Order: sequence, then structure tokens, then C-alpha cells
Amino acid sequence: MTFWKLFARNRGAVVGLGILVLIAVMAATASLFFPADPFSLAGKPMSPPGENGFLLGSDSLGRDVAAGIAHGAKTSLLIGLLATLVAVGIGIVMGALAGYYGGPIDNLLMRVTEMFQTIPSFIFAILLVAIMKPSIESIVIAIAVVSWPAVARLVRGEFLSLRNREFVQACHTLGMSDVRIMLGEILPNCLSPVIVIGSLMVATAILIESGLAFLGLGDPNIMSWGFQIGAGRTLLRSAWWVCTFPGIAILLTVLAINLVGEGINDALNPRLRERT
Amino acid sequence: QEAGGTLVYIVQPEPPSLASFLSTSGPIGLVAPKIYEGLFDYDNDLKIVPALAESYEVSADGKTVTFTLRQGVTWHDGAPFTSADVAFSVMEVLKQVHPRGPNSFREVTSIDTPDEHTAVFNLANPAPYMLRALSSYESPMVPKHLLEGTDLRNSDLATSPVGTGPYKFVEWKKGQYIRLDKNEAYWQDGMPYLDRLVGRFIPDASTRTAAMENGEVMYGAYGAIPNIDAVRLRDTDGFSVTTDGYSMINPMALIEFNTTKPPFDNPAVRKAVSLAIDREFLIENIWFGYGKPATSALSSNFAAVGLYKEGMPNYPKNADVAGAIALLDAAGIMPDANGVRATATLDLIPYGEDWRRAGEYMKQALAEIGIAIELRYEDVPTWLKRIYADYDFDFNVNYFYQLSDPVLGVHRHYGTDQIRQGTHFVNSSRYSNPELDALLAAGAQEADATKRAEIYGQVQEILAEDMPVANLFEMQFLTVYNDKLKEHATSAMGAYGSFDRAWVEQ
Amino acid sequence: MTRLLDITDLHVALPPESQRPYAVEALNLHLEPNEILCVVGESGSGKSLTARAVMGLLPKPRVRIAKGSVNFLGEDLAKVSEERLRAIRGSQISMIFQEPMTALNPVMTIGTQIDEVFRFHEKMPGRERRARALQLLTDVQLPDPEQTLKAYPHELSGGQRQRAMIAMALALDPKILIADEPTTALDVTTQAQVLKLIKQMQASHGTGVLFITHDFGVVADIADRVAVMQNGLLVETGTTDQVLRRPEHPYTKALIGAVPDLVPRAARPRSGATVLRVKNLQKTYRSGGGLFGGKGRVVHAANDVTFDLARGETLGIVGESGSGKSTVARCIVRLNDAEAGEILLGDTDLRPLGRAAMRPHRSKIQMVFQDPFASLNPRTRIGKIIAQGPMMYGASADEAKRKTNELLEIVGLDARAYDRFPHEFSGGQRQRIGIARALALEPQILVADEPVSALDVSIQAQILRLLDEIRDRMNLSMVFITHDLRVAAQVCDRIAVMQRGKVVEIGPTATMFSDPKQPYTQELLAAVPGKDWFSAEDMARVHAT
Amino acid sequence: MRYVVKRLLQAIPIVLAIVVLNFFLLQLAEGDAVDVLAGEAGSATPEYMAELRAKFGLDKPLPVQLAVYLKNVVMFDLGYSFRHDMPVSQLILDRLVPTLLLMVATITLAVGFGILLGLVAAMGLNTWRDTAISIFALITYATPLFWVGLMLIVVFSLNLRWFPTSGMENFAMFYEGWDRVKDIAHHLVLPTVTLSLFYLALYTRLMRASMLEQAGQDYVTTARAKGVTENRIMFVHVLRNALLPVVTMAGVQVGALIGGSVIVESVFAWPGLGMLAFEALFSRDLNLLLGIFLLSALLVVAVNLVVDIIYSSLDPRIEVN
Ligand SMILES: Nc1ncnc2c1ncn2[C@@H]1O[C@H](COP(=O)(O)OP(=O)(O)OP(=O)(O)O)[C@@H](O)[C@H]1O
Ligand SMILES: Nc1ncnc2c1ncn2[C@@H]1O[C@H](COP(=O)(O)OP(=O)(O)OP(=O)(O)O)[C@@H](O)[C@H]1O
Ligand SMILES: [Mg+2]
Ligand SMILES: [Mg+2]
Repeated sequence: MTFWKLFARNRGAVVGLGILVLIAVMAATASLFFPADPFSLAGKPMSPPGENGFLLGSDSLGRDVAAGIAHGAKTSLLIGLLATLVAVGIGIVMGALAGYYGGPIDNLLMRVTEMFQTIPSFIFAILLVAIMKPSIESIVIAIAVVSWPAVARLVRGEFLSLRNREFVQACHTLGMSDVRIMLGEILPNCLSPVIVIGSLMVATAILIESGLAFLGLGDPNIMSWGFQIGAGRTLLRSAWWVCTFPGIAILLTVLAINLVGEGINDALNPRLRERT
Repeated sequence: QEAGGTLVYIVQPEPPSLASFLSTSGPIGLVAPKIYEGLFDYDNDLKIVPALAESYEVSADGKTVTFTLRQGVTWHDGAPFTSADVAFSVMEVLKQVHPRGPNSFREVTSIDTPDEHTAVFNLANPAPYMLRALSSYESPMVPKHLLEGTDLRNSDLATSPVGTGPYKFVEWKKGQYIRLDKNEAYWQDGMPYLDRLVGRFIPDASTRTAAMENGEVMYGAYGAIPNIDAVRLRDTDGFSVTTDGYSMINPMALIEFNTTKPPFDNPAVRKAVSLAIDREFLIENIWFGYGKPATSALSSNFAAVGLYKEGMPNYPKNADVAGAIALLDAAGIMPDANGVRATATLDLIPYGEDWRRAGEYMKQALAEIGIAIELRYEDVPTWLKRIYADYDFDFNVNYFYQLSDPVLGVHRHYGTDQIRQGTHFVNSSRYSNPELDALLAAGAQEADATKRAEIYGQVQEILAEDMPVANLFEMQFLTVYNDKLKEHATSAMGAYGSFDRAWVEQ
Repeated sequence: MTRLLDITDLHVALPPESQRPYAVEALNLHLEPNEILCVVGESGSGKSLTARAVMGLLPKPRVRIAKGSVNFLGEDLAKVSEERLRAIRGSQISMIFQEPMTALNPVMTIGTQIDEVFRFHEKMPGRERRARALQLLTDVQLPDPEQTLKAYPHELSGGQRQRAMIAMALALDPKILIADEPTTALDVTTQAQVLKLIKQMQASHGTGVLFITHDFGVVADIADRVAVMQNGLLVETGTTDQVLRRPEHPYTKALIGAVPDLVPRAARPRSGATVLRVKNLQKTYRSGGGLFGGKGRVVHAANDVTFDLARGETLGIVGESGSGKSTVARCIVRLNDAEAGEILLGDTDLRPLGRAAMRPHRSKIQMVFQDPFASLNPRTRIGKIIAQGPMMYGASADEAKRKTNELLEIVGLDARAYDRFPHEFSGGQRQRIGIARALALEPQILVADEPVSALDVSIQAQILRLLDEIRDRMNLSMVFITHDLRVAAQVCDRIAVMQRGKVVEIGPTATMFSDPKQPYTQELLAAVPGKDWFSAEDMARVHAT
Repeated sequence: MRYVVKRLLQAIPIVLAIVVLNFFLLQLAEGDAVDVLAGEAGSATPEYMAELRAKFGLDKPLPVQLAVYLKNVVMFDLGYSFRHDMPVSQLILDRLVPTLLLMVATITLAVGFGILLGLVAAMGLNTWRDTAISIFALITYATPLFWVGLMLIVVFSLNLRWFPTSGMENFAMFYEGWDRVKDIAHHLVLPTVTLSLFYLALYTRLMRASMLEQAGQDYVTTARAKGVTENRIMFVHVLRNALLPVVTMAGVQVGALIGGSVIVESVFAWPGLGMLAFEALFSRDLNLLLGIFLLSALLVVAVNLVVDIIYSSLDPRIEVN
């Protein structure tokens, strides 16, 4: 069966993918539908949804919540994807080296990984953002730095089990170089769990970003869902829409990504293949 | 009134210590004045109310001030309060380690203590403003017998204060609350009415509001309850909002420009910024109606003492975009192909969400006149270092207390002598104008009210033209309280007062 | 005599997307008391599902009985309630599985697991249950039954676990015992013991046994009757003698014909040139014990191993599981580092060479791995798997491709295989690919570590033939590791017998079989299942019919 | 016991490395404790600030500061918090109890309910129950924590008046003895529920997957073949095996909890270490922050140890030694 057919068997995953595509399209076309700067003071402040020409209402400065969500989608997805890419990158390198070589290298790298794991991750992220000044880059770096250990452990585990597999040993007997074995032979075989964990990490990254923004550590120049929530949280009781719609956007996205992740997991998991 | 009961109020953020003789930090002010007292208190009309001093007398030449101290006052540990404590507090403590003390008492050369209840301040020059700086918040009287010979900056009193005030310190649970109990031996008979004061720390603004609504706390000042919620609570039964109790601090929101580098080295650009900002928009939409557009370098509250001058140019209520553009055009600052005349980074003061909103608004507003802005938000230490130590900024939104006299709260922005690298909240614009310096020096010593008004009139005119600092609006801090709480705002110090007369309806 | 079990017209349906609609189709089979019925057939022929259908343990709802009846003493097990089935399972019909490790719950003691059988079927006070359990463990000849009751599965060896399973299955004196490949995971000597035990227990309890296997040797040893399955169909059934000696169905014939003969084939003359000399090889595994000491386990997996290999010769290494065969092989191809000894390839000692220094010698010694699937990267196309070797040693892409196609032809695969992935091939085909990969570097020596033990007998025979051919054609020397003495007899010129890391005996194959010197060798030979059956004459007769 | 000591010894280098790493990391942050103190105090002269720096030892070269700190740590002295004017150990100790309360309550709730829900979902695979649980888990996971927290306050504190909004105790009353325990428990409910909802999702999913995985194992078939009832198979055979990954996960999570609860502590004014660390960072209270990291590292080490011991009691294949 093709991957797609396996994936499509999970109805939730298809729905998730649909939502995700919608959000991506929204992010891509934000400037078409909302050509103005999402920060611009577009009209009467605190307009409820549907009034004064605001589909989803406006915030305390009269900024369009809908425009913010559309433009913020780009940021949030970007942060999620970038942070995940970086984390997965670091994680793969560390995990691959540790798992492949084992012994003292493994020991050393795993101690380093553990070190990063013993530091409370959210505080660590806050620390990094505070040191580097709140900006998209620093947020991405911070999220990546606290997320990679999970990937490293996973990849290490896969490498540990794969490195003694016969096909890898066959490559050794052919005299293949270590780098080639790692990249060309082992890595492709452990990509599926990495893809699964990566997909979930995108969701977590979006959540971390919103948490940082809640604590006032977002990039003040860039519209993101986290920013909207952070800016709107004091209005929660007086203008529920300011914070609720971006919250729903996050919820839907995270939900969608999780569903897709689960779908990928099911599709890639040979054990589940036989089951409905 | 009814005696008894506990008042739980919001103290936010948690104070770093309770050493009000070392620090004027706001949260300390919310707690320490309940424990320590000053020589005077002030009522809502800024009239002097006797406290530890029953009366005072100023000599004809203004160079001697004699205070008659109250009898029968004891420290919380039982020791008697005497003139030695006053002399020690002013000469050894406030003048030495208090942030504003050296300024408030700079003319005091010595203090004589002819008897236990008389303190004679000898001044080098008349210092009329000094009498406005004797509240427990500004100048607390501290126990000599506990502090003398100790390291003031490392004193046990910082975490377990001993004063003469209506409440005694009992316990400070870090991260949770400070508990003060009634001082049974307080010199005012029958007071305080409350059995206990508990100052609670609640980091999240929305939660503070919820706790207020829920009745878990009854009092929150200095923006503890965000304005938006205050507005809502104001219209809710059982809660009230007041702006009383802030007249001594006179807060002013403003922009500090870095006058040493482009684009803000050019007064025209600074004025254009002042013109382009809609002060009413800020007040209406970010502070929800609380505040008054600034109209001068001095707060209009100084009108009461005659120092405020009306009709200064360049402080419009609503944005004057055309005027701003005309100014820039005249100064030869022309837009490029994208309509950008100048670019700058605006640093946001990290003291709350409102300031971020203000920055976001200003970014939009200044875009209208072709000034493209990047916002920068950093945490407190980074920000302080950038603005006051490294001078590495273009302009920043900020707010200052103008206090009860321009000498105390306004001079620090403008004097050449106030360009003190590494010192916070002074002249970071690095504006230097000999003419103004002379006026400020004269204003500080002038005892004659009309002459003084004239001097400050000139000061305001110069500043309206040079605009090293653009005042935005006179802030109105809000106190939100449960209607069951009575008589909490009898002092001009408001939340920084002693709560001696406060009581709770059971 | 009444039949214990009567299966009529049984159809086990598979889920829609499977390769055939029924796993088991129109099966008619019966079992009498006190008899052992062996069900044989290649992998996937439906043996296990038949057994599970009887037990009511089909993975419902995807796999279910579509038609037919399973009559057990007058009850149709295909129709009775789950409740009733549960009552029958374990007490009337019980079952033993192939994998003794995974078939036992790893976190429960053997005692508890045996106890469950009593608890769920009979009201018995705890003390009595315990006594019965102890008795059972004694019956299946487990050492120290008291201790074993308290042991967890991982604390027992494979053979012991399988005995515990048997004890559990026989706890309530069931009328029927179903054994699904109960010895496949065990080494020969242990297998022989377990088989003996089953037979004994069956005889003393009068149980009817449905024994599933694909090993004709095992069948020959224990079966009263045999049923042969292919693709879900029952193709032949009869007494053991009938089926083994006079098979009727071509499939049965093919299967029996593929069973290697235990009589060694004629040894070829040894050429003089020695290509590989292994001297005093030592390899010790240490496990456990951390940074701060603590006692670890020490295994001398290769202990003073010495042998040599002549050009064109095949040296077999045999021995039971864990005797160190693989370790020696891995040390020779330098997948493991031996700590002492010499591995002389020509005049070079390979043992001390580092990774880089070893690289130029790699191409001279190649390896064929046991598991054809595990040894091929599932994400790489066949062409690339074979071609990447030559390309690494400097061949151009075209050259490598030509060579690959040539090799595919040699191993009997057509050129279309080039662009396909491993999972698109059958086990035998995959093993051919593995061989082609090893040959692509034109090695002098081929080390084959159990290259056929993961394969069905018929495919096994093909691969062995292929290896033979290639060896002759290329004058290869081969180290051939196996635990199957039948295979060894057909492939090897000389045999080395290993036990606990030591080579206990080495010599020409024929001598080994006819005149084993060491007791261990004798023991191994005695354990070969069905050794009285498949003699050369028998085979000839089978092929003749 | 020897094993425990050994594990703790092994942790020492990691913990020290963490200290060093964080020490240098924090140096990268602009400004120091003195800037903050001075900023809070109002105006302060550079001389005064220099004096303070000298007093705090911040004027010494970095390696010296580090050496001093390390020396103190080795002697179990976490130093002094200049901002709070208190020994760091005392500050941390004060916050440790609330932190542990919240952590233990959260983990218990999350793991307990997660296991339960995962079990229910796995047993009713692909039924409406399974779907409902999965959706619930996903939604709780995907909703930002602070939003959940604020909403719980609005609903349960303001509208229903069931629980207090914030804090750990009723500060108007200062209950004693048993009443105090009840009072604290009352205050603990909302923060625990908020924080657990997030983790609940993880455990539910993990448990479900683990149950399904185990349910397909051979030993389950064996148990069925013995005639064991389905309930016993699920609760005795499968459950214990399925718990193993959940236990591992819980161990990993405890470390994250200290930091992960910053938001919850902030929303509910819970006096935990997360908030303390957060404030320490923004006031450049280096000693305090390092102390918290150190404690968190020790906590993680200790918890992992406990988890390993639990693990070995659940899984006889693993021996602690
Ligand atoms: N749970 C299942 N779902 C779908 N198909 C199955 C399932 N179990 C077995 N099959 C299919 O049913 C057929 C018969 O399987 P069965 O396990 O009975 O074979 P077997 O003869 O026991 O083989 P082996 O010797 O490998 O154990 C195979 O084609 C297999 O793919
Ligand atoms: N990596 C390893 N670490 C520790 N011990 C090992 C390792 N590999 C093998 N052993 C042990 O070394 C001994 C010899 O193992 P080896 O794999 O060589 O046996 P074998 O004869 O090939 O057995 P089999 O027939 O089961 O493949 C065994 O006791 C085994 O448990
Ligand atoms: Mg089978
Ligand atoms: Mg082997």
C-alpha cells in the first residue's frame, strides 16, 4: 500500500492535514486578503466580532484581529518549522554520533544531552530569549535548544539498534566509510520516528512561543498568535475575542499537527499496519 | 468605624526588601510606610499633617527649621523614639544611603538635639521643598539603637523592619505575602482599626483582578488592577476606583530622546514626534481614559503651587500630523522613495504591557510622518544598562515621578549636572543647556513664590522648544478597592500611606 | 475410537487486502486420542491459523472462521460462546508456542503463570495449587522446581522456558495439546530434549497432540500421522511412513526431496595453498559492571581458536547456539575486534589493523549473512546495494552496473531486479542478492554465517546449490557456519566443532560423521532429528516415485 | 544502597557542568544584580553601585567568581541572594515545599488519570469512548496553559465560587493544623488541574499506545490459551507491562515540571520555584538562579533514581546494579 493510502485510513489525520493546508494557505495569502500592516490601527478599538467591519473584532488599539491571525499564521508556522528543523538537525547529529560510535563518545554526548535535560526547559528557553533579546531568531534558537535532546535520544536509540543490523555490517565488510554508513544507510531507516517526533515538535514549538509571548518575551515587531494572546490577555474579561480567536488558531493548528503526526505514525508503524 | 478584621491588599511586584531608607522602590512603599513613620504626613490637599513631629518652625532667614517631636512614641521593640533617632535618620541614613535623600536634605548641615523631643535642622541655604519630603515614604525615621554601627546596606531591618508605625512586621513569606499585625502600643489612641494587614503578591494581572472580584483582596494600587479591569470594576457593585492618593508622586509619561545622535539630535525632529503623537488616543485606548494630556514640561498639578505655566507650544492633545511634517520639511528632513524620513529604534520600558501597547501605537503614529521605527523590548537590567549606562538608544518611552516639587522630580532630566553615566533615571538625553542650568539652580533656592514661578515659566518655555524629553501625559494611577474598605485614602501618599485609619465593614 | 477433534470444511477468511481470500480453505482434519499429528508446510501455509481456529484465538474480527466446523467431543468450537471457549482453553485443549521468550509474560513469575491455569479452571486451595505446580515442574524435568516457581522467564534458558510452557499446557491434563513450532527457536540438543519430553508426556497422559512444524526431521521423530499444507490447502495426509516414504503430492515430494542428507557428500581434494590461517584467536565479551566496578558477566566467546582454510575449500563450523561460531566469523571479517591471536590473510595479519588500514583488505573477505531480510537495507534499491561495493573501489557507474547485472544473472535473478527494493523479493531471492553483493568485490574468501537457517527447506536447497556452483566456478574458499549438521554434511569439506568458544574437534566431514572422537560431537550428531529417515536410498526412492 | 550512592556520585560531574554552563550563560546577559537593585531603588550613584558590586563580589574576574561559587557549592553553600537579602538555600527551601506539592499532585493526577483514560481508550479501541478520549486529550494538550488557567479561574472561582483564585493559603485567616492542610489542598486544586490537563494528554496517549502494543504480544495469546479471563489479561498481564514506558516518561517529565509550571505559578500566584527562577533571571540574581538549576538537576537525578527503582520493581528483567 502506498504511504498515502495508509495515511488516509486515519480519518482524523486527513482532517488534520486539511486544517493544516488551510492554515498554510491562509498564511501564504495573508497579504492578499489583509494587505495592510496587521499592526495598523484599522478602526474603532475593541469592536466585537462582526462590528465596524471587523470579522473577528478589533483589539484595544483598533487592530484587526482577523488580519493578525492571518499574518500571525506565517510567524507561528515559521517558528514551529524552523525551530523543529534546527532541533532535529542538532538532535540527529548528536544522536547519530552517540549511537553509532557508542562507548566513550556516546557517554560524553549523552551526558551533554542529559545536562540539557536537567535544566528546566521552559526556564531555559526564557533565559535564552532574555539573553539574546526577544526576536524571532532568538525564539527559534531557544525553542530548538530546549527541544533537541528528545530527538538526540530517539536517534541514538535507533542508531544503537540499527548499527548492529546485518545490512549495516554488510556495509562494513564492503569497507564503506563511517560517514557514508551513517548518512546513507542508517539515517534513512530511522527517519520515520524522527518525522513523527518532528511533527509533534512543531506543535510544541508553537505552544512554547505563545507561552513566551504570554510572559512578554515575544518579538514586538512581528505579528504572531502568541503576540496577539499576550497583548490580549488582559482584555480576556472585557473583549474575549482578542485573545480567544488566536487561541483557537493555536489550538486548531496544534490539534491538526498532532493528528497528522499520529497519522504518519500509524502509516509508518508496521505493527499498526495490519490493524484498522 | 468598626475595629478589627484583616485587610488583604495587593503588593505587586514583591518588594526586594523593606528597607525604605535604602530604596524608593514602589512595592517597598506599599508596605514600609505602615511600619515606619515620617515626621509629617500630607493630606489630599498636600497640607502638612503632623506625624512624628507635632509642629515645626522655620526661622526668618529660612536656615533653621525646628521640629517639636511627639512624646510617648515607642519603637515596635519598646525603645522610646527621640530626637536622636531623627538626627541619626537624616544625617547618617537618609543623607548617606537613600536614593533621593542627598537631594532632599542637601542643604542640611547638621541637626541639633537640645532635648529628646526637639530636633533643630541647620541649613546652608533655605530649602522650602524639604518640608514636602518628610513623609514616611520619602524620609522614614529609623531606629538609631538598631542601626547605629551596623552596615546600613546589609541590615537585618531590611527583612524584618522595626518602626514606630501603626503596624508591626510579623512575617514575610517570599513569593506569597507580608503580614503586619496591629501595633497595640501605637501613639494614636484606638488606632489602627485593623487587626492585621496582609500584602499579597500576585504576579498575573488578570488573576489580581479575579482575586479582587472574588473578595480575596480588597485593595490594589499603582496599576495592580489593569485599567481595563478597573473600568469594568468601577461599574460593578461593591467596587470603586479612585485616583486620589497620588498627588505627591505626580507621575508623567514621556519620551526620552538621545540628543547626541541622529535623528533626535535635531530639535525639529523631537518636536515633530511630540506633535505626531495623539495623546488622547494613548489615554483613551491604552489607559482607558485615565490620564491628562501633558501640556508642558511640568505637570499641571504644579498649578496649585503656581509653578505650572499654561499655553506651551508643541504639546498638542491630538496629533498634528501636518504640523509635524511641516516642521520636518522646514528642517530639511525629506522623505526617501519609500516615504521614510528617518529611522530609529524605540526602546520600550519593561514595566508592563501598557507601555508595549504605547510603543506599538507610536510606531504606527510616527510612520505617518515618515519616521520608521523598530521596537525593542528587553528585560529590566538590560534596558537600564542600555539607557543609563551605555546610552545606546535612539529614544525610549518611559515615565517619571515629578514628585511634589520640580527640584525633586523634574530637574533630574535636564540639568547638565544630571548627566551621570551609570545612574538610573537621570538625564539620559544628555541634554545640556547652560542657560537652563542657571535657571534650575536659581529655581531650587528661590523662596519667593512669584519669582520662582517666573523662573519655572522660563524653564518650561525653553523645554517646549528644545524638547529633550517629550512629555506625553500626566498619568493617573488607579486604586481599585472593595467598598467594604473605608478610609484608606486619607493621606496624600495614598497607597504609600500608613492605613492607620482604614477599617473594614464586617 | 472416537475422534477427539474433527475439523470439517474449515475456511479461515483473511481481511480483504490480503494476498489470498482464505488463509485456510476447505480443511478436513481429525485428531484421535493418544496420537501425534504433525502439520507441516512452508511458511504462511496456514498452519498457525488452523491451530488458532481450534483454540478460538483467531485475531478477530479481521481474521475469522468463514465456514466449517471444529468439532471437539461433540461441540462445535466455531460456534460456542466465548465463555465456553475460555473454559475449554487451558483445561481441555492447551497450546505451546514457538517463541519461549515472548510467549511468557516477562513480569510475572513462572509460578504465578502456572497458577493461573488452576485458578481459572478449578477450585483448589492455594497450597494444593502450589503442590501441583511443583509436581508439574518436576515432571518436565526442570532442575530445582522450588526455585523455578519463583523465577521470572528471563532467568531461564530457552529450553527451560519451553519446559515451563509445556508444564503449563499439561497442568490440567488436557485432551488435546497443540504445539505450534515449539522447538524452532531452540538449538539441536535442546530441541531433542524437548521433543523427547513432549513425546513422553503425551504417552503417559494419552493426549492427542497437534504438532506444527516445518522441519521434516522433527516430523520423522515424533509423528504418528502427518498432514501437509500448502497455501491454505491440505495437500496430503497419512501415516508418517506413508507421507515420508511414499509421498504422493508433488509439493510433498519437493519438500522431502529438499531435506539435506545426513550422509556427507564426497570431499573434494584439498589444494595445497592456504589462504587463511587463524591462530589462537581470543575474544571475550564483558558486560555489566559500571564506571565504579561491580561484577560483570564474562563470556569467552572465542577461546584459542585455530584453523586454516585452503583455496577452494569449504570449512564448516558447527556447534550449538552460543558456542561462539558467529563470534569467530565476525572476528575474521573484522566486525569484531579479537583481543589476541592472528588472522593471517596471505602474509598479512588482519587482527591489529585499524579501520583505515583494514579497508584495502576488505574486498578480499566477504560475508553472507544469516537473515536475508535484515541484511539488506530496506530503503536501498537492489542495483545500488550490489553496485556500491565495486564503485567504492573505483569502478565507474557503467562498469558497476554491468557487473551487477552479470551477478544478478549468476545468482539467478533477472535484470529487472535492479530497480526494485528488498521487500519486493522472497526470502530466497533476497539471500541471492546478499550473495551477489558479497561476490561483487570478487573476494577470495566468503564467510557465510548461517546463510540458510532463515529459509524454508526447499529454498535452502536452492541456495546451497548456488553456493556450491559459485564456489566451483570462482574457486572460492568458504567458511560456512551452521548449526544444522545436515546442511554441514552437504556443503563442507572439513568441519570444525565448537563448544563454549573452543574448537573441540576438526577434521574432514566424512570422518566427523562416521567416527566422531569427542563426546560433544557425538552428542550433537545424536541430536539431529529424524536421522534414521532421510538416507540417501530413501531420497532416491522419493525422487523415483 | 551502594547503587544509590554510585548513581549520585555519577551525577556530580553533570551537576557541576550544569553549574559552569549556566554560570557562563548568565554572564552573557546584559546588566547585573546591582543594575536591577539600583534601578529599583530609584537613582543610585555609580560609586554606590561600584560599592555594591564589590560587596557582592561582582567586581572580581569571572574565573575567580566561578571558582568561588564552585568552592561554595562543593561545601553545600549555595551563596547569598543579594536581591532577596537571604541565603539562597533558605529561599529555595521555602519554595521547595509548594513546588513539590504542585509537582507531586500534578504528576499523580496526570499519570493516574492518564493511565485510566488510556486504559479505557485502549480497551474500547475505535469505539466512541476511544474517540472521545483521544479528542479530549488532544484538545487539552493543544490549548495554551495560561488560557486554561484563566478560564478555570473565571469559571470556578468567580462564577461558581468553588475555589480561590490564587495563592497557596487563605491569608486573611492563617489557619492552623488540619484546617490549614484542608485550606492548602483547596488552593491546590485549580493549579494542579491546569497543569495536569497538559500532561494528562501525554500520558493518555502513551498509555493507550502502550496498551495496544502490549495487547499484541505473544504472552497475551498464551494467557488466552490458558483460559484466563479478558479482565485479568488486561489488568494483570498487559497493564503492568504497559506501565513501563509511562513510568519512564513520568521520570523525564518531573524535571520539566519545575520549569513548565512558570506559567501556572504565575497565573495562580503559586509560590513555586519556577516563578522564583523567572524572577531571579530578570533581576540577575545569579546565585539564586544557579541554585535553582542545581536543585532541579539534583531533583532530576533523584527522580530518575526513584524511577529506575520503580522500574526494576515493575520489570524483573532490569536489575538495579
Ligand atoms: N493477523 C493476521 N492478519 C492478516 N493476515 C494474517 C494474520 N495472521 C496470519 N495471516 C496470514 O495468513 C496466512 C497464514 O498464516 P499462518 O500464520 O497460519 O502461517 P504458518 O503456516 O503458521 O506460517 P509460519 O510457518 O511462518 O508460522 C499468511 O499468509 C499470513 O500472511
Ligand atoms: N555483543 C556481545 N556482548 C556480550 N556477549 C556476547 C555478545 N555477542 C555474543 N555474546 C556471547 O558470546 C557467546 C558466543 O556468541 P556467538 O554469537 O558467537 O554464538 P553462536 O555460536 O553464533 O550462536 P548462535 O548459533 O545462537 O548464533 C554467547 O554466549 C553470547 O551470549
Ligand atoms: Mg506459524
Ligand atoms: Mg550465530
